[in-house]
Amino acid sequence: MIQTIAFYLFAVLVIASAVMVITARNPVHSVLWLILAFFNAAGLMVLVGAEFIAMLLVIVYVGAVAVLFLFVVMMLDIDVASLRAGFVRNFPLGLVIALILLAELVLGIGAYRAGEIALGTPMVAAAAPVGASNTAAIGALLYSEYLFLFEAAGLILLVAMVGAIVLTHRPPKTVRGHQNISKQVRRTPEEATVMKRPNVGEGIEL
Amino acid sequence: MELPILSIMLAVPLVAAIACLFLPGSTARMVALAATLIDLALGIMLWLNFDIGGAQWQFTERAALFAGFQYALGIDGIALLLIMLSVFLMPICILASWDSITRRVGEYMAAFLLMEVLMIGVFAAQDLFLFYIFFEAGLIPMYLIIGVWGGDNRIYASYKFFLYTLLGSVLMLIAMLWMANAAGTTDIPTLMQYDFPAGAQIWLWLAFFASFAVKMPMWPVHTWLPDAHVQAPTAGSVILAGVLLKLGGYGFIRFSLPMFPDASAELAWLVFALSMIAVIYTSLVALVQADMKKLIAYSSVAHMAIVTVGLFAFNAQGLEGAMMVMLGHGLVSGALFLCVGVIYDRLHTREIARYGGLSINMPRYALLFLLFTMASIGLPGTSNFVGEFLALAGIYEVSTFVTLVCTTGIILGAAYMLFLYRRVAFGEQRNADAARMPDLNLREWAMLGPLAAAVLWMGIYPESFLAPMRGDIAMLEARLAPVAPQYDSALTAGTPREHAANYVAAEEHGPEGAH
Amino acid sequence: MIGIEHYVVVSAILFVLGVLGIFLNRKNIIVILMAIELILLAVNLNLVAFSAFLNDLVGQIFAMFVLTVAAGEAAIGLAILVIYFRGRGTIAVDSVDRLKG
Amino acid sequence: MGYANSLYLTGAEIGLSLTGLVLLLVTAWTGRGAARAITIAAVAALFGALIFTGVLLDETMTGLAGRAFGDLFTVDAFSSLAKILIYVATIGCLILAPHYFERHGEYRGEYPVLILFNAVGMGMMVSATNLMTLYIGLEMSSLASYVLASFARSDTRSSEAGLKYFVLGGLASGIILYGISLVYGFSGTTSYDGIRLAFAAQFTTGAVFGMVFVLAGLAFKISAVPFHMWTPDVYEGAPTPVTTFFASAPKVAAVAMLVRIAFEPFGGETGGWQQIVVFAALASIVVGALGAIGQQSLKRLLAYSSINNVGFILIGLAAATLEGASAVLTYLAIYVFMTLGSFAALLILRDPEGDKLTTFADIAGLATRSPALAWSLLFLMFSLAGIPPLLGFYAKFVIFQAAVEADMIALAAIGIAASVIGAFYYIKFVKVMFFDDAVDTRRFHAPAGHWAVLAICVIVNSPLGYLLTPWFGRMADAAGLSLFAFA
Amino acid sequence: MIKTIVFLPLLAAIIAGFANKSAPAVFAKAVTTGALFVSCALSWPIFLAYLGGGVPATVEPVLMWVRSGDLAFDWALRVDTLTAVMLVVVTTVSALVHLYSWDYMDEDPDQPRFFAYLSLFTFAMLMLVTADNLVQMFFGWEGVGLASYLLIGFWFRKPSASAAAIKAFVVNRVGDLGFMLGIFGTFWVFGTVSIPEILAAAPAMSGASIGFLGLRVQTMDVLCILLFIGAMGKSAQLGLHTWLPDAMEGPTPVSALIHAATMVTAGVFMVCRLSPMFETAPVALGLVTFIGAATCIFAATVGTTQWDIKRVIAYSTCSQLGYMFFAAGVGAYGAAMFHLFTHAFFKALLFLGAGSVIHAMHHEQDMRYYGALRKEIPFTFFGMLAGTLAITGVGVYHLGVGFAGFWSKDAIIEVAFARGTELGMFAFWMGVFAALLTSFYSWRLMFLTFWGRPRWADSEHIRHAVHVGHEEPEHHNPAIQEDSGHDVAHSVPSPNYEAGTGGYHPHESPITMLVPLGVLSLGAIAAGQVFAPAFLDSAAFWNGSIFYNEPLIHAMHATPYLVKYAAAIVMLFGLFVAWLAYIKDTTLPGKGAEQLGPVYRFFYNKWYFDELYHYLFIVPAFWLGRIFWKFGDVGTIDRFGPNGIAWVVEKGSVGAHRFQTGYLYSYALVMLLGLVAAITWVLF
Repeated sequence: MIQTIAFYLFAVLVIASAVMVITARNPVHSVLWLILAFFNAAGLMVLVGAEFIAMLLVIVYVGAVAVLFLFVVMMLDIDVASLRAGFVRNFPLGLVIALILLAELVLGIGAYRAGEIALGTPMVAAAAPVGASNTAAIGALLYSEYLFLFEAAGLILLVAMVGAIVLTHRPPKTVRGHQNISKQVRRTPEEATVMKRPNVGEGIEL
Repeated sequence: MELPILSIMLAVPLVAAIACLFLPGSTARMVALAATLIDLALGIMLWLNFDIGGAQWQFTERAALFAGFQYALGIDGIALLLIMLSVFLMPICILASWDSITRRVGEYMAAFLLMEVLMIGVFAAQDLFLFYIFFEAGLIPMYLIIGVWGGDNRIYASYKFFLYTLLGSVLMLIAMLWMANAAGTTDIPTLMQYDFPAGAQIWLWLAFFASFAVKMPMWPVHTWLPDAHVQAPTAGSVILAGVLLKLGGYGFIRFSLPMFPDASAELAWLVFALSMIAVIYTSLVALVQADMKKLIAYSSVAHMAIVTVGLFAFNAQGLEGAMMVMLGHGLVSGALFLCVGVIYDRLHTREIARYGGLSINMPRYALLFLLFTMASIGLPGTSNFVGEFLALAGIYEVSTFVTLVCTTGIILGAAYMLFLYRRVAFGEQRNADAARMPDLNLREWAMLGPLAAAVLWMGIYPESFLAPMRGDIAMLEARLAPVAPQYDSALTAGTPREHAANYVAAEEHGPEGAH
Repeated sequence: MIGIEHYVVVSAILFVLGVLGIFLNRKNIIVILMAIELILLAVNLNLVAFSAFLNDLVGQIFAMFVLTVAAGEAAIGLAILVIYFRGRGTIAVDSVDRLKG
Repeated sequence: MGYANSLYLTGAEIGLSLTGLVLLLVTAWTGRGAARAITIAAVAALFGALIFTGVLLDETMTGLAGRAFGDLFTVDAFSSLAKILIYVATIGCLILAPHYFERHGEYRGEYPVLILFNAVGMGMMVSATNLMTLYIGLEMSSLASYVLASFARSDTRSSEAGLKYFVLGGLASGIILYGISLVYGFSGTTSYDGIRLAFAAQFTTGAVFGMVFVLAGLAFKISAVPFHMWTPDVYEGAPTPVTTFFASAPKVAAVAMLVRIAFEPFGGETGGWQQIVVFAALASIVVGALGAIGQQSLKRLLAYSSINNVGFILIGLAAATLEGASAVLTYLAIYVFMTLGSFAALLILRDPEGDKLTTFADIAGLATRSPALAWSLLFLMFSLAGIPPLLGFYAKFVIFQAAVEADMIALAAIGIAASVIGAFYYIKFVKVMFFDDAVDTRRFHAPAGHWAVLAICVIVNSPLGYLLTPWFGRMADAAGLSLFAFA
Repeated sequence: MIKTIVFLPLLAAIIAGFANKSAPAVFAKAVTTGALFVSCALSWPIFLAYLGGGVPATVEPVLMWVRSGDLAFDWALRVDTLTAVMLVVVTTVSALVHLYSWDYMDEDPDQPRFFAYLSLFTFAMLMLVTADNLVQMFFGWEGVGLASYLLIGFWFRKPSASAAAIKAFVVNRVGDLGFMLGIFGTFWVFGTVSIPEILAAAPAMSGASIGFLGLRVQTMDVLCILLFIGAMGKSAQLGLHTWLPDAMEGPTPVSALIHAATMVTAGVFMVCRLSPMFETAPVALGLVTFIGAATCIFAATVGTTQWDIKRVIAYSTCSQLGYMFFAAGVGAYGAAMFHLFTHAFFKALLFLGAGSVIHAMHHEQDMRYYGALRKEIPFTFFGMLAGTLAITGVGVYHLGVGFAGFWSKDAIIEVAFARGTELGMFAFWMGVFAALLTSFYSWRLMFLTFWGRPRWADSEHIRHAVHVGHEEPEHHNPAIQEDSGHDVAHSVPSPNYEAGTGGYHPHESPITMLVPLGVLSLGAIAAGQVFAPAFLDSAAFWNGSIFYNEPLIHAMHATPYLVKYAAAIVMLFGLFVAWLAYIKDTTLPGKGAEQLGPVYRFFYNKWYFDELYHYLFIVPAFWLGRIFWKFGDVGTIDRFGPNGIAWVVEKGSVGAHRFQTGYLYSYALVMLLGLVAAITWVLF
């Protein structure tokens, strides 16, 4: 019962905050709504016993991604007021299409008749070991069966990092092009100044 | 195994074409002429060695080259004659371009030599897809020839030519794929004996028809031809009218008729209807043209209509007549385009009204022009007569109405050709510059002379041309015999009349004055 | 009793909202990026739910990969956004139309 | 199968990854000066991968597939052949890159590194026999691609291209993922074999949805209509070498991946996707052709042309037969050379000041200006138009042959008729280069590498290319067969 | 020998043609004329041999021509009585015309061409008459057409000449259409185009029916009618006659040779050659009779009103050809051939005489500007007189003497009567009436030309000659050769003699022109007398080469005297009227024309055939051509075909470009649409 209440609570909140994400005027608000949505989604995951993923969601998203979003939003210093409000021209069409899609998804999958969804039969190897915690089970599987993909995922992160750097990294502007420190240090007053005595009415010939 | 003449005939112009691309203009001309003459010599060799009445397919060469494609060459009498036509016209084309092409000569010559390769290839190909490759590849050099060295409106004409014919022939490719799949072979001789299911034949036939009708060209898909002809340089028109239009007819005779006899019989009405319209329609259109090349182009459409009706007569006369018209038209329309080219080179206009009275300052030209005009009209003793006569005689057996309509072509043909000749060669010399034009020079004689001789030869002793294809036509006729149409002029025997029409009962001599 | 279908429906709604967020929004590209995150969230929810109801950990592992990729994607997306902003000085969706036709 | 074998089978990917890592370190240490050297190293690595894959292909030609890491990764003739194409295309793109970037913006060592990682991702895509592998590979390739698209970061067009690519690509990824989640849920597995078995036992509506979502998302990657909208913009905005890359290697990978996923996990449900593929094929041919007509920008035109070509590829897919798969690979191979050649020519096209020549007006009268370039483009364009005797004809030929053999005659007929529309703009190239008069008579100077790539592509596309077809045909047939090995 | 006869003119033509202006004109003249005289000399022995009767037909093969399936025909030269008759006619007249042209064409710079054409014509005509099969006949048929075209258009600078040439060719082609269809049909029915084989097989087919244009018709009738259409074209029969008067644009020797003596009779020759076949086709023969009779009267009526001397003779020719046809139609092929034979002589004579007059009158052809030439050019006058006497059929039945026309024409009139059918009677009455008109217009011509007062001064040609101060005829100057006789002047101007000459002195033609006149006069006077028995009464002479209807000939001889004298009576009446109008009271024609206004104009304007055809065929042809071109090809096929598709594609591409808005959200929307569509598709 509590599970049910919790589910509906989380579900309603996740959907509501998702709606707010895409409708909020201020992008900062959007990010905050997004964070809320993630928290609630994590809650939904906890409800089915996937606590590791739920935690990951909170840590990675809320801790990293959302913060990154916030960071960028702030950094870009967008004038919120100047951003045009409202929706695009073909809003009604888009909405209708989206609703059709939703209806089809819901109807098609057959969720309207609770409990009637026929799931596939999973392979035995990947079944959660009885007794082991969710985290341990995932770890056991991840570092054996899916090691290859785990490494590859690491590469993806590397690519993302390289990409982000290569795109945004600018060489520091403060560095002067022709500065030669050793030369500056070696400079002496003798060679730095030249004494001249110009005649009246004539310039100096250097 | 004797010399692979066909391959050599393909190789010589190909090598020369590649060479021409890298040679300076004057050398390229010489190389092109030499190559085409060598091919002509090879062609004559081919003809002389062709065993009339021997095996149906001769000079066969076969090699499985690449996946799905056979390098299969071989000719029968029909192909032999069309190859001869090609190699005969090519040196003439090169000569025709000798002085008039000054820009990018090497590329021009290369394009022409490539055309020669492809034309010979089309007629010699014994593999379905090899045929298609040769058939379709011709678009490229012709597109360039029209587009680069053509007239003012060459862009439109070249596009029209390219896309029209491409659209026509792609459907054929699908049909070919289907055939290869269904019959399990791409060997043309085998396919010519293969019986496709009657239902499929219709579609296959239509697909091939789409291609050949455009190539022919048949009404109403002929409109690319006048534009292409008008804009192409002289030699381009010659090769277009002389050989490329024959690809359509050759296609009918090689594919549509033997491979889909049932469909051919069933859809013959379509061919007849279009051909009849074409004869009347295009002849009348030709009558009102003010542009020489356009006029001749339209006349080509009318002549090709005779070819199509002849082909679908399903009898020896019709088929042989159609072949003869193709050969004759190849020579004559080519010659007429050359005649136009001769004066175009001098005055740089194709407008009929700018000429007049050329018989005065160019009598020899006028004579040859007259000869080709008359041949185009189908005067007995010239090449076209034999073909038209046979084709129409053949079709008479099938339908008198079609014959009647198509035969009106001889009236209209005479009208527009003589009208043209009158405006160009007769009358006063209206234009001073036209009146100053010199008569034919030696090069032009070398172009037109052989054509004139060939035209007369074909008209007077056509046996040389009929003999090689007789066996093949007979086989085709036999193949078509089961589906040959009902003759609308069927004969019903009756009781012979007892007396002559002007029978007067003999009576006793009365008393009358005697002379 | 909460069944798989409940999760699937929630996930479907989230997915559709994410999609809507992409094409109904013309304020700000960042919101679009967030909408993509919403889609990925929907997917994750689906995967986890299926995984749980199938009693099969593959779905959760997959979800983990998705999370990883989503993080990378966000990084790159924001990086591109930053250089775009540097070049154009705006991130209004309407302004992204130099390339067309 | 031990780990050793798994490592051997993934040798190419591992080698490329390691090279990528090393080169990344090198580039971090040396700065920009070594970019060219890094490029050469990357090319060498790709060559190594190419040869290694060739060896694998030779081993797998008999139809025996090797599985690595359980069922995550397969090495069969199909994947090997696809990888060979990918590596060839990638090498070509790398050769074409430095010169361009040195003139426009800066060339940096990260470029070849990203390309290398992209190649790793693409390799995983085509070898994937598990949706997870597929996803990882796809994203590795995509993320690298997003970065590459906006690589000329000072150019707003480039960043706009990257942005569009990213947003729409993200959406597509989401769609694929959503589909995968449904497929997973309704089959209980992410393994191709498992999915096939599960679907054979029970194919519920949910599974259908999953399949459609996955295929739709992949259609985005190959830029099939109606998921093609990003293509022209991204191709135009991205730096030309990147566009070259997009049009060649990732396309091969995406198509190969699509073919495998359509034939292996969804191979039992052909009826479910065939109609959609048919529609997408025809729509791509027509829309691609229509979009290309009237374009002034050559790059954009080639983008539409790639959409057009995808249509033909999809016809082979729609046939859903062994021959179809073989035809798709053959088409891809020829397409790679046509595309590389066209873009190489485009990259050569620049005036003496080094400015890009990007419109039709710029190549007017090219035939007198640079006959070699003009004739090369002529060959390539007629090849793209599918006019015999150029090799492009063979590509269309095998595709339509497959369609006809699969009794999809109407599709073949309509498709080939629509191809004529495409011919319209290909011959426009020829028209502009050969028929129009030159406005500028100065010649072009491009590095030998460009000319070499162009020359190779032209030779392959010339009738001489047919000499390769028996050899390639055997491999493509084996590759096609390997897709059906489990059936 | 026959090969020599036939091919010698060809050889001469080729030599003369190719030498053209590179050799002196006399070379071409000598070669061609020489060749013709040799041919002529070789022909007469053949004819004389056949005249004796009993000589079988010979066929001399020349060269293989066509073998196609069952259709086979070769080049071969066939000689039988009919051919022999034609041989002498053709070679004799041709040789004489060649000779005549020596001086007639002397001033022309293009003489070699002229003589080459003449010889070429002769060759073609000989090929026609020696044809062993229908196709070779068609070859000759077209060959003479070509030569006719070339010769009519010889003075090609004149627009009227080249127009007339085209007209001749094209109108003939209409006939050829029938001829060709006839050949096709014949081949279809008999499986051969060999004339002897057809003739042998024809009777068996007489009851058979055949399909034609969807109808069931009598086989032989339809074949013969088709072939006869060919004959109508070549022989200028009513409906297809319009080219012949215009053909007078050619030099006068050409008119004499081609448009009087030989080519135009080819149709008659063909009907006679195929007479056994025609005899199996009563309907066709009825048509032949009717057309012949109608032409006969039609041309005669027009001939009475024309002013141009050559046109009068041209219509006369047309009329005489009508006689020949209806003779054939009623079965008297011998009579038809006989008239052909005699007509060749006297009509050639008349034309050459007219040429001589024209020559003398400095190319004035309008008879209104002649007059009183009797004394100026006496030899010509006598020749013309002989011709007129021959054509009007002067002779006395009971004495058994008469000019050539008397024998042949009267026989035709009689045989038409003797045939006794309705069509026969129609032909008879038409023939008699035409004889009246023949007499009238022939004498009218004579009186206007040779009697009365000189009216030369009003002629532009004469004035030009006098003014310029040279009296030598100047050739082919179209400005002054323009036919000036088209303004309708009803009365003949008749100033006094001195004023009438305008100071011009006509002079007799040179000897080369007079010799042919003389020879032909001989023929005109004596040919009938000498050859009538053979042609009319001797089955042995014909020896099966034509259908010889013995009972009909007997019936002809048995006709009442009134019939036999009918022609003579009307001839005298015509002479009287002509004398009255053109000698006695020269105002009479004008009054008559006014009285008979519409009828006169109808005749004068040649029954408005040219106008009718102009509006019926020529105008619509050009109109249709333009319609087909502008509205068909350009406006419809191109517009909706290639250009239309191009337009659609272009619009489509514009749409495609507009669709590509550049906005992210629309791209996403399209993707979503595609996704939803795909899902919807698989779901339903």
